[in-house]
Amino acid sequence: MQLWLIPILPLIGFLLNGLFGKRLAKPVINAIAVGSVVLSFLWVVKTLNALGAFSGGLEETYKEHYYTWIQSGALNISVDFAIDRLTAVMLMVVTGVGALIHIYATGYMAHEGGYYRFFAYLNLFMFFMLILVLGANFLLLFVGWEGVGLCSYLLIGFYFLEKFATDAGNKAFIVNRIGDFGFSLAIFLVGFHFNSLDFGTVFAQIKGMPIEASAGIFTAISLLLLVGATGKSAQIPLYVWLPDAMAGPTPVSALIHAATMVTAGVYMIARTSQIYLHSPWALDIVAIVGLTTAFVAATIGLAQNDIKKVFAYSTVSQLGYMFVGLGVGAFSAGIFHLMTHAFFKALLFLGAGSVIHACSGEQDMRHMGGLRKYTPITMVTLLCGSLAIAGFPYLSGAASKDLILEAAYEHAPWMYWVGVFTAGMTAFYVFRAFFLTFFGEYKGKAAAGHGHGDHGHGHGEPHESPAVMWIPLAILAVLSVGGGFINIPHFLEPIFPLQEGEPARWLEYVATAAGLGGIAVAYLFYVVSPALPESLANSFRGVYNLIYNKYFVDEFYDAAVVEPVVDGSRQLLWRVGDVRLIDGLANGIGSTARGIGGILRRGQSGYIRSYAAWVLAGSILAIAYIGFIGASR
Amino acid sequence: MDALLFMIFAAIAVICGINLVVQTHPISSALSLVGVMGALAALYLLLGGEFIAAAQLVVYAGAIMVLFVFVIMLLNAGTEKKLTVRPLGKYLGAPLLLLFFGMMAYLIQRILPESSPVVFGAFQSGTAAEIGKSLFTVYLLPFEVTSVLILIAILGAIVLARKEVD
Amino acid sequence: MPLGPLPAAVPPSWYLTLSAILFALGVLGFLLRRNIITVFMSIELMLNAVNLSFITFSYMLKRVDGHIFSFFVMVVAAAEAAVGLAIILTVFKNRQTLEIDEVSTLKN
Amino acid sequence: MNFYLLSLIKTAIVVAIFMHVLAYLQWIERKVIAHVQLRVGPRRVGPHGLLQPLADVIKLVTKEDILPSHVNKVFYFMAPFIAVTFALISISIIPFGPEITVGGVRTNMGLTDLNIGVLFILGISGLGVYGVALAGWASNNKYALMGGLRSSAQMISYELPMALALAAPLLILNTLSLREIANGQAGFYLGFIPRWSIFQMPFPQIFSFILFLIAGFAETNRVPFDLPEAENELVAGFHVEYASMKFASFFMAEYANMVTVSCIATLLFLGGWHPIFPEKYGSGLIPVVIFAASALLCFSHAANPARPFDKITLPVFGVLFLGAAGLFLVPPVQFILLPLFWFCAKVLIILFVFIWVRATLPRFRYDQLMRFAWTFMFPVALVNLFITALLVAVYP
Repeated sequence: MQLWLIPILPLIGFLLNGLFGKRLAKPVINAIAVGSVVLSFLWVVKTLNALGAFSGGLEETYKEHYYTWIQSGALNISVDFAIDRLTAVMLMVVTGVGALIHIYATGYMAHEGGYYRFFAYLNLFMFFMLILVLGANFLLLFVGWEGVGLCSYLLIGFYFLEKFATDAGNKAFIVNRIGDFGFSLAIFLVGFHFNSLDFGTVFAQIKGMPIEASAGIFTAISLLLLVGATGKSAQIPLYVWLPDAMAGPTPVSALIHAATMVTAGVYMIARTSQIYLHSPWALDIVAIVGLTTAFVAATIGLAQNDIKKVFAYSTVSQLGYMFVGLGVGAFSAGIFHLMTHAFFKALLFLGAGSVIHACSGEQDMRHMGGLRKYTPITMVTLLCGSLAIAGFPYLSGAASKDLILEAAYEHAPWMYWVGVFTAGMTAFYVFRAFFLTFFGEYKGKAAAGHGHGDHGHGHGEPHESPAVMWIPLAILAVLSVGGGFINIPHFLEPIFPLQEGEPARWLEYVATAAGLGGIAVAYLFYVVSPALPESLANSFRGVYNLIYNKYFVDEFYDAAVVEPVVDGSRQLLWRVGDVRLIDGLANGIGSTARGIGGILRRGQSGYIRSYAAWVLAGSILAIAYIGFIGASR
Repeated sequence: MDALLFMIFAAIAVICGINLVVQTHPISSALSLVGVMGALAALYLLLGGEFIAAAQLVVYAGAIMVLFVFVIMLLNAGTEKKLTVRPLGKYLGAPLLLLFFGMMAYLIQRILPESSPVVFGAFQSGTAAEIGKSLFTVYLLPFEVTSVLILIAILGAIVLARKEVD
Repeated sequence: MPLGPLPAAVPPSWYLTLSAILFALGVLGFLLRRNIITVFMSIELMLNAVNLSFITFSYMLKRVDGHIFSFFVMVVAAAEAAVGLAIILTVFKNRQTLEIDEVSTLKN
Repeated sequence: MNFYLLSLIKTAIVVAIFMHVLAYLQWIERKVIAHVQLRVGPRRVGPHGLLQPLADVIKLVTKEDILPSHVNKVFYFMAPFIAVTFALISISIIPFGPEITVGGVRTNMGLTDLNIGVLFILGISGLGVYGVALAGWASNNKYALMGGLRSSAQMISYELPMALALAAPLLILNTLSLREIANGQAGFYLGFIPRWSIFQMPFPQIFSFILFLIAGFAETNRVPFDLPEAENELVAGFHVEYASMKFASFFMAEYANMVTVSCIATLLFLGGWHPIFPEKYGSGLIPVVIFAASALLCFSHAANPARPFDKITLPVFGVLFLGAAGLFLVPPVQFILLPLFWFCAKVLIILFVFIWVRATLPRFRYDQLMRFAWTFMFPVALVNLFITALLVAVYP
């Protein structure tokens, strides 16, 4: 079936663009970058079709072995790719959305420097993401995992001339290190206990084992995996990097930090569901982490003014939803939401990008407004996205979110209520952004251009984006409207069996009502009487500040983690450890050597023949030994 | 007959060797070395190493030593100044050397006291064909490596001997 | 070794002894001479002595390998001569001497 | 018959003939060059100067042997002997003809035969350098030194292409013994093309033959490669300080080398003593024809003599030639003489080429000489060897 083609195609694109991009013309770069991704998308479709994924086939995992990578003792890690239905969903999402975003990016980045660099990175990201998805063992998954982390770092810091961009990149990378640390520990544990890293063999072993009531090896593994997941998928406590990651170009935010990479954690937990199912305790923790993240992020989202920040926090909270879904055992619902979220969040980001593009780089919503006159298509598409995320009935968002919430209710009612409330807030802030952007009248200044926004053509009038940008928007809009009718849970049934029993209808109604309520409030606040939020903020100044400053989490981390580490390394490691211990040791060795050398130096007359005499003496000893002692033995 | 030939050529070799050491002028030493090589070539023939004997003549006597003579002429190296033996050479070198030689001789005589005498023609596989065979089968890799070595040596020689070396 | 009336043929040990003598002579030359070129030639003498013992062993073991080894020794000697003489030329060019003891820049 | 005695006899014969050949080679050279240059050449001493070599020898022997005061005595004396010795040694392994039986004694024409003949020749010719180099150095004279340096550099440089050129036919003939090499070239293609190396399949060795000849010129310090003794730059090069017999021995060495090279070329490339076309087409009569023709020529010249004593000399020569022609018809000696004739004929032709070239070509400049060796001869020889090896491997 040639699965390897799927990741290799973007890799080729990366190599071509990365090596020769400087010398290539833009159309060529576009052709290579977009072409490679589209091709791999088509290959995915063909493969899945051949495997019968679209016609109810692919019940079993289809696996391809390429070569043995590491062979040490009992441990035998080989490079092989596997496709089951879960992978199929991920592949479709990654390559499909990826292709759309690539197309969009050709328009969005049209006037940027380092054009080829951008697309090279993007292709590289696709490569690693596909490795991550296709890999049939933990190590390969980890390779992809690290790879996408690298790419995200590179792309967040794409405008490496600006400090905030590079800082954001570093932040993302370092925070992810913590998660990866947990993940790698988990991998070690797995390899140690099942002395295999291959998903199939490991899960086969686990199936037979009893579900552990109290904390045990499974709990340990799953919690460590969860640490990794929180890092990659920006869950509490490691979510802080994602909002800053918006420093990267908007297509990057859409592709990596909304649609695909950040969902890697979700995918990973779903992939290792066998382990989690054997440790209910860990599952609960997953659910709670998800819920708190969803709630906190939503609240923060209420008060953000940067349009991308808003969507970033909404991403975080949506990811929280997915974790809730996983945590309450509704893996299929989680994956379902992953897919729909990929659609509408990519749409939202791209729309935001289009808006920013329209306002020549302005990102602050308070300087926008009234864009519906200028950018009708963007508005319509964004509306679809917003409705979808707000859980408007029959739209994709609603479908998946309701499934999660129902599962949550089955698990623990309070989770359901928190979820619903969060849904309401989500609806509110999304539409807050929407109204602020498109209603009222234009408050932007002419020819704004901060940061990367300098799109060359600096005329004040907001303008509709070119076709390459709004066509992907349109497609995504359609998907986010109709995506709910793709019955992922049913599709995933062979992997994640569904709970029986039809949930009570009123759950859906309540959730929907919450969403609509949020929309209504937002309309009231930002269209009917724009003065209201001000006064409200003033009356609840304390709370507002707390939220506005994101609960001071960053400051807290700085104080609690960063400062101590920096000081510690400066004071202890550097002053004491390095200077005193290591240098002292080195110098000591050096001086000792010099002393000994001083003694030996007497033997070094500098006359070759004296050396020769020494050699002769040595050879005599050798002969004496071999000839007399050696012979006597 | 064999013994006689051995005696003759061994005598030549030893005499030339001594001459090499005692002669003060490099060119005399060089020629005596050539003499040693010639004698050794003859001994190789006695031992059935006809190819090696020829190679000895062609490579050693014919090429390497000519190079030496050439360099000696080129530098017009005069006779050495009065041969001053350094204390180390006198008090350590010479006795050690005697000891060394004595041990070697003793060991040789002890390890193989009476082995079948060397008769000419007893060893037939010293022909070019035989050597070529094992050179291109068993010892192929070393052979190729030596070719690389020679290449490197050529490069080194050229680099060193260029005019603008300073 | 049994002296007296000369036998029809000599045992290989004599060849080995001869090689030992030559080697010792080479070492002696190396130790005594001061002219770089002569020292170099003493080294060549040692190589030759070793070759002789190689050939002798090859005769004793009735195997051709010894010849191969001495062949390699010759090749290496050739390469060595090329480079060494080039070095000597350079040394002479730079400091107009062939006295091995006067070429002691590395010392102190 | 006793091996030693036999060898002694053969050696005596060969040396006797060889010395005369050397002596007369010089006469031939002078004659030929003279005629090329439209002169008459030596003709005072004896009929047509035939006794000139004898006169030269007497002159050289009786000349005062000058010993310059500033020379290094040992090597000054040693040099000419080294030169002539190594020049003469190589003749000892050259077969002049097939195995023959004379008076019940079965022996092969030629002093001895080594399994490694070719290598031996190479080694000896390599050693020949020492004579020239030492002479140049010992004379303690800058022209001589230049000559010595040049010759050693030149001989080292040209030894490589020479060896490579020799290696090519060896690949086809698959032996190192000169006798077997010559035998390997017996027979004919299609009944009339001789199987000599220069015609032999799979790859005719004509190129290596030419290369070998050029290298041979250089090895023997002949024009156009006679830089060691370039009269007009170095006076006389390495033997400027030599006189009388020592000088003569250098001369002898040079001619001996010429003969050796010619013999090797004959043996390796021109099929040794094998006739140019089969016996059955009457190749055995060629010598008879030649000698008879020359006899007739003599008689016709004697009929109307250019000089008075031609009336006596030319008929004598005519008779001698006739005798030779008759000799080739006598079966019991024919089988000895025919191969000898072919061998000598080929050698003489090559020697003639040597002389001819000397009479025609100017001398190379030193840098040209070296460049020619390393940038033309060497690569061409390599390529030739490579192609030969390839073809031999493909069509064994």
